[in-house]
Amino acid sequence: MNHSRTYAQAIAEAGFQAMDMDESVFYVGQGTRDRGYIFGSMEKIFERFGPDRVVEMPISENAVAGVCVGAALGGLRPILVLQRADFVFLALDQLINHASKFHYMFGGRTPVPLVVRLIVGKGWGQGPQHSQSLHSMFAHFPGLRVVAPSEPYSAKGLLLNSVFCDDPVIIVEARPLYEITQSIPQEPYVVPFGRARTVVEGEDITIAALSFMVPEAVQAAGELAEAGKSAEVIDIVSVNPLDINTIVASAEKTGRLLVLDTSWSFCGISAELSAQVNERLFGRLRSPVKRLTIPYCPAPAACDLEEDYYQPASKVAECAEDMILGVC
Amino acid sequence: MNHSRTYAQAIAEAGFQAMDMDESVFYVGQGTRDRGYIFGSMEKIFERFGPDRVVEMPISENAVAGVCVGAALGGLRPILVLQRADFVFLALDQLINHASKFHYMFGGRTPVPLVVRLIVGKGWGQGPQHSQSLHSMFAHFPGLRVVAPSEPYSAKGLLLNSVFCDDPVIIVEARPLYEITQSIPQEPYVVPFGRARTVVEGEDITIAALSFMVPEAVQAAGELAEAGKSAEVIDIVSVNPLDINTIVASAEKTGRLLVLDTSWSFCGISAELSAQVNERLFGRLRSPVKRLTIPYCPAPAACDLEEDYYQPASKVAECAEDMILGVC
Amino acid sequence: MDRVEIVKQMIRIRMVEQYIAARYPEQKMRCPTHLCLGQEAVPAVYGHFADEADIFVGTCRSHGYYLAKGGDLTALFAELLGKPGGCSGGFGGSMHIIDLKKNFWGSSAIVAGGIPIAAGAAFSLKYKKKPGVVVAFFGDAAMEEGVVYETVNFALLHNLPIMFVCENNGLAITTPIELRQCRTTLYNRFQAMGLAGLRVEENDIAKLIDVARKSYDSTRSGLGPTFVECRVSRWCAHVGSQFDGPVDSWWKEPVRSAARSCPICVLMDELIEEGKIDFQLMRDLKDRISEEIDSAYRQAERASDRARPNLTEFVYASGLTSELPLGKRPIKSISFEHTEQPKLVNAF
Amino acid sequence: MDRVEIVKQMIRIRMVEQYIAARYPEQKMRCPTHLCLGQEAVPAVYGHFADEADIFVGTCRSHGYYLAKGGDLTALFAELLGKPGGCSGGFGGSMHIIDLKKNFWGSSAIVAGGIPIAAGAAFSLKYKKKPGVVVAFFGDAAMEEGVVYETVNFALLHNLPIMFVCENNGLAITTPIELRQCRTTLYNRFQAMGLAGLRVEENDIAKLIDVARKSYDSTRSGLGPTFVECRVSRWCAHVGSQFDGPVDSWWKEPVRSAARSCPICVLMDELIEEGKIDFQLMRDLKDRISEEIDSAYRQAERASDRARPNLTEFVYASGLTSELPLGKRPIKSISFEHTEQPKLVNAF
Ligand SMILES: Cc1ncc(C[n+]2csc(CCOP(=O)(O)OP(=O)(O)O)c2C)c(N)n1
Ligand SMILES: Cc1ncc(C[n+]2csc(CCOP(=O)(O)OP(=O)(O)O)c2C)c(N)n1
Ligand SMILES: [Mg+2]
Ligand SMILES: [Mg+2]
Repeated sequence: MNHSRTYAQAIAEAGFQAMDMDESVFYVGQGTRDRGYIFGSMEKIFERFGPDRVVEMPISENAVAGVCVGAALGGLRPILVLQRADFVFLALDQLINHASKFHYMFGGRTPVPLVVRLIVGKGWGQGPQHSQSLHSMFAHFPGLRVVAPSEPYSAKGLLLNSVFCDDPVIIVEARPLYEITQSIPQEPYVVPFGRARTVVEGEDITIAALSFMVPEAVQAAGELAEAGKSAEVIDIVSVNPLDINTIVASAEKTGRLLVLDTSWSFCGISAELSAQVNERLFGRLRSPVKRLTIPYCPAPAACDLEEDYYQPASKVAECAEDMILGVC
Repeated sequence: MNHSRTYAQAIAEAGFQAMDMDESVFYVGQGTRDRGYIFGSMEKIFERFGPDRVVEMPISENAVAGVCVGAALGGLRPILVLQRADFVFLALDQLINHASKFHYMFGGRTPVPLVVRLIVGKGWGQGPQHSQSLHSMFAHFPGLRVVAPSEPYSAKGLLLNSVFCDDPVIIVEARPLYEITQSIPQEPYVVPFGRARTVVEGEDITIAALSFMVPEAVQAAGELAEAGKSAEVIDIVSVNPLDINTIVASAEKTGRLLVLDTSWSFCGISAELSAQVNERLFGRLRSPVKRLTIPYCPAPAACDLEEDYYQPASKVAECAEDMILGVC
Repeated sequence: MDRVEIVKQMIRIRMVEQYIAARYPEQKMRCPTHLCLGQEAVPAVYGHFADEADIFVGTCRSHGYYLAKGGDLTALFAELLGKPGGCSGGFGGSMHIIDLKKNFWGSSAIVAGGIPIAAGAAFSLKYKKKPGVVVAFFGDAAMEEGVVYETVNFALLHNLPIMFVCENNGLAITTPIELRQCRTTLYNRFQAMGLAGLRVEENDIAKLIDVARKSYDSTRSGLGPTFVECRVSRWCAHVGSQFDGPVDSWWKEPVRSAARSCPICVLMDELIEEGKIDFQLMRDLKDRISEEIDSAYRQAERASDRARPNLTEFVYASGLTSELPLGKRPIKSISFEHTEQPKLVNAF
Repeated sequence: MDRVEIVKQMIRIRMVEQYIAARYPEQKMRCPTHLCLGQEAVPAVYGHFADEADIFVGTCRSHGYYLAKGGDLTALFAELLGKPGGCSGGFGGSMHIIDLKKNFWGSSAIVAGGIPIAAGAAFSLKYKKKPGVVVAFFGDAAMEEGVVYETVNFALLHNLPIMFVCENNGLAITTPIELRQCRTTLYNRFQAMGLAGLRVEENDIAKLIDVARKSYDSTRSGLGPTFVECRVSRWCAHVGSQFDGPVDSWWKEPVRSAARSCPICVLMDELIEEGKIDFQLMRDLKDRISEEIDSAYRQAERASDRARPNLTEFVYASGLTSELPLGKRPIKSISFEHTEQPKLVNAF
């Protein structure tokens, strides 16, 4: 049975169901008892499962991440949530030097099932220390899975898939998506890693996007349709592993690829996609792969600067049209 | 006047001269009084400048990085050295959330002149937590400069350039390069950021490499020459900013680009280079851009695994030859 | 020391924060804003004893510290409004404010992020043999971040001129300290490192003044770091414009019982009893400050907007080629001869 | 408690480390190797009191902890030799060893990296209401990493079954503690958090035994964390095979004065005086251990090499699609209805 859920509620539902299905699942975060419930994404969870399974964390990101690693070695399945992705820099020693490497460096002796939910801020002057989207950084390091859902269905299914997988998973969520609504199954289900999602089918250009750039891409596709151009929109969803086949197939069909990213392009997933698609479709693209991302600067606070910082659908459409017309 | 210096000695010389020229320069690190002098890279510095200007750090990477940020705000020019790059994860909150953003987020009010020397381990079972080459991760974030010298001349000139620039700079050094010898000027000099270096000229293929892959590339070029193929070897040197023009010009000439990296390819500088070159030389390359890097796994300890992990000159030559012959 | 000046500063901070709260819903100040309503005493007292040479480093809740250090009010409003004339050029917003002229060396939105930076500032003073001390302000939650222990160790090891001041309001956002820390007493946390620490109870303004003065004296005289835990109450929501403390009791209804929890009322009571001030004086003050605030805000609001936003101009401070300070010292000292190969005992 | 068993374990650890030191120059054990020569007492004593259910977590200097917990000697040698039969399949080397069967839960080469992980292990015991306690071993340098303070707070807050054991050898690589820490006394560092802490002086084996036993008792009985600082001396280079302590004095020249600084000699003296052991017994023991070591090493050396190295097989533990544990509990409990929209008070 389906019901209508926001992105936040879908995440809350997944967390609730995961904890309900398996007692080894526990949550840890800051603000777990707050009536805001981490922007709604943990609604009812504390009330239902109580303080033993919903751990309110000290503001000690590094130790808490390490506790999650140790708990995972002990057979538990922790979900660590950080209200802003930026705070995770304090925990990277545990996540990258330890969690991502333990299964490997101990020769496969022990899995580290561990989920980290990172919420990316955007707008209202969140500024440089509260707006970073860190999926590319995590994806550089082997041993982690990295996903960035753009809609309630993926958000729920990926969280469930992450909790019950045996590897450390980074889920990059975006605050501006939290109110997006979609009809999704009430029952628990998984969305596997490594699957991109074709959101709009089209012929003239492939627009690959993730997280909060997916809605912009869809809107751009609409604008392009009005101008008589047909864009295929692909939600990358899974940053690591990347579903390169789906994107290559689409780009092969359309002959053009525009990659949108919520983070910087330099050494980011947009570069990786471009590199792989160019290699696989060498000589078969109609125009160079383009990337449209935030500019190479920290997020500014002032709202006129912010407006320039993020790429709206209109800019996406413009860039795609230029590519189709061959003027760039 | 020139003299012959190892990579380690070149770094020691640059540090010594920087401190001698300007009293606002100070060093901080672990093992600054050890007679190993951080693998020789700080020889004579403590003896000459003493404990006030050569600070032996507690094993507190995060606080010490923050102290460097604060000292930089106070007009000093700190050089922080970590014996293994991997330890820097503990300091990323200060380096990425603070150092890289302060000049920007305070509207240009204050520079943060600060140098971090990171030494990358390789071989003898250094393993997963002592072998990471983190230049691509740092380059993803605006506000930092990132360089990775491969020879004594650049190592000295870049350290001097970094100390006297007003931005935070990450210098990625490689332990296996420390014994490489070269004749370099005795006098202080700077090597500007953003300049790649053509090491070998050639016609059939461009091999772009950095750090300890540069010697492999040069050796590979020799092997290729014996087989009648002519490779151009470019030392990337500066990861951020990237000297894309030099690489594009070379790839345009040869029609082929092979990128070597000491880190993982996924979301790394090799992807960035591929993306940019493909965009700039769309339709003008003779074969797809290829990347040859460490495989997508942490560094293993056992020596047979290690041997497989790193790409030797012979593999580089093989890959380049395949590209030239069009079999890949 | 002049308690009248202190109470005036407290009132000014209170009124600025109330003003922001009142106008925040207009949605012109578009940034996460952390007010210090109820927490005016610590900024005012520490600001009072600060010399120009002394340096403050703040947190995301820094309006009080900024103002108490003499930070420009118009530039603060302009920052909240995102104007190019803001104290951070509009790039930072309320969480990232700075006024270098007044030696307010910025604030970080990362809990405890400013603490080691403050120690670095103190290191620079000591290194350059400059006068002045640094005050690092932070909340109780910062005591949970390991970096504070690392920094205190570093500061003690180097005997740095730094004062650690923790405003313990018992809250991190909405989580009470009991859920976060094994002990809710903070002042003695560094005792085993050799830093005694002192606690000041809420609204014990006399003690706060005494402790602050002694801290400054001690640190200024070269005795190194001090640590003070100040118990306080936050009257506002963690972020945003909601609040519910007796913010106006000091001038509207100073004898109401709620006023007893107001640091301004407490200090005013004392001063009135001693005959140092009277209500009329305070009401006049209120009008003057009101005018100052109004006019500053209007000025900030009227200030020009960015003609054309240039997003990337401040990413880097300098270009690609640095200039060596050759000639700063005699060139001969630069020559450097290695006499022997270093022995690598520590070769891994 | 059986001190004879303890001294035997100390001797075994000593001899394994000496054996490694002797053969390290052959360059077959090709990895950074941190020996615990001189530091055998703490592993042996804590190992002696450990039950199977108890868990050890180590550092880059972990051979002693591993062996004392019952870790497989052949697998340790095989790991140093990079063999697929190594305790970590050859992927980790000396710094990353593990023996889950014996509840040795691994070691990290990041200073203090294992400490929060140990707390997580303790959390899992408490969560699952399992018996056992966790012992987190670390060196004096780990006390400089903020994460240790964060972890102690967390462990106390949750009353976790964990014992923090610091081997203070006064060195980080070659840097003395005086250059790194404001106070060289460590045992009382967490007192203000409510964790008393105890110190054991170097070679006071009786005290070490007493303190270790009491720690286990206290933590096992649900009283939460304990902290012990053990003063020790490291006789070897930080890494590699060089050493210069009186490693052989316990059986070669036990009455030599240097022997007084040897923890094995100290304990042996006591036991001989009490008539619990004699030299002959010890010499026989030495021969037996020697044989054990020789044979383990030979076995490790002869073990097969990797047929074809597969570098990436262990990067991930599971595939791309997870299976939901449906049916573990009645499906009805899974249905979940939102009744109201959450109110976002904390909207930034
Ligand atoms: C490293 C980090 N973790 C979490 C947060 C989210 N956060 C913002 S303010 C805050 C509470 C801070 O409490 P405290 O330090 O006591 O200061 P107060 O807000 O009470 O003034 C938290 C947890 C953050 N900004 N930085
Ligand atoms: C985070 C981190 N910083 C620095 C190092 C380099 N390092 C390796 S061992 C060591 C000294 C550790 O000293 P201690 O913890 O006292 O243990 P000991 O070697 O004395 O047994 C250091 C600094 C590291 N491994 N990890
Ligand atoms: Mg607080
Ligand atoms: Mg030590």
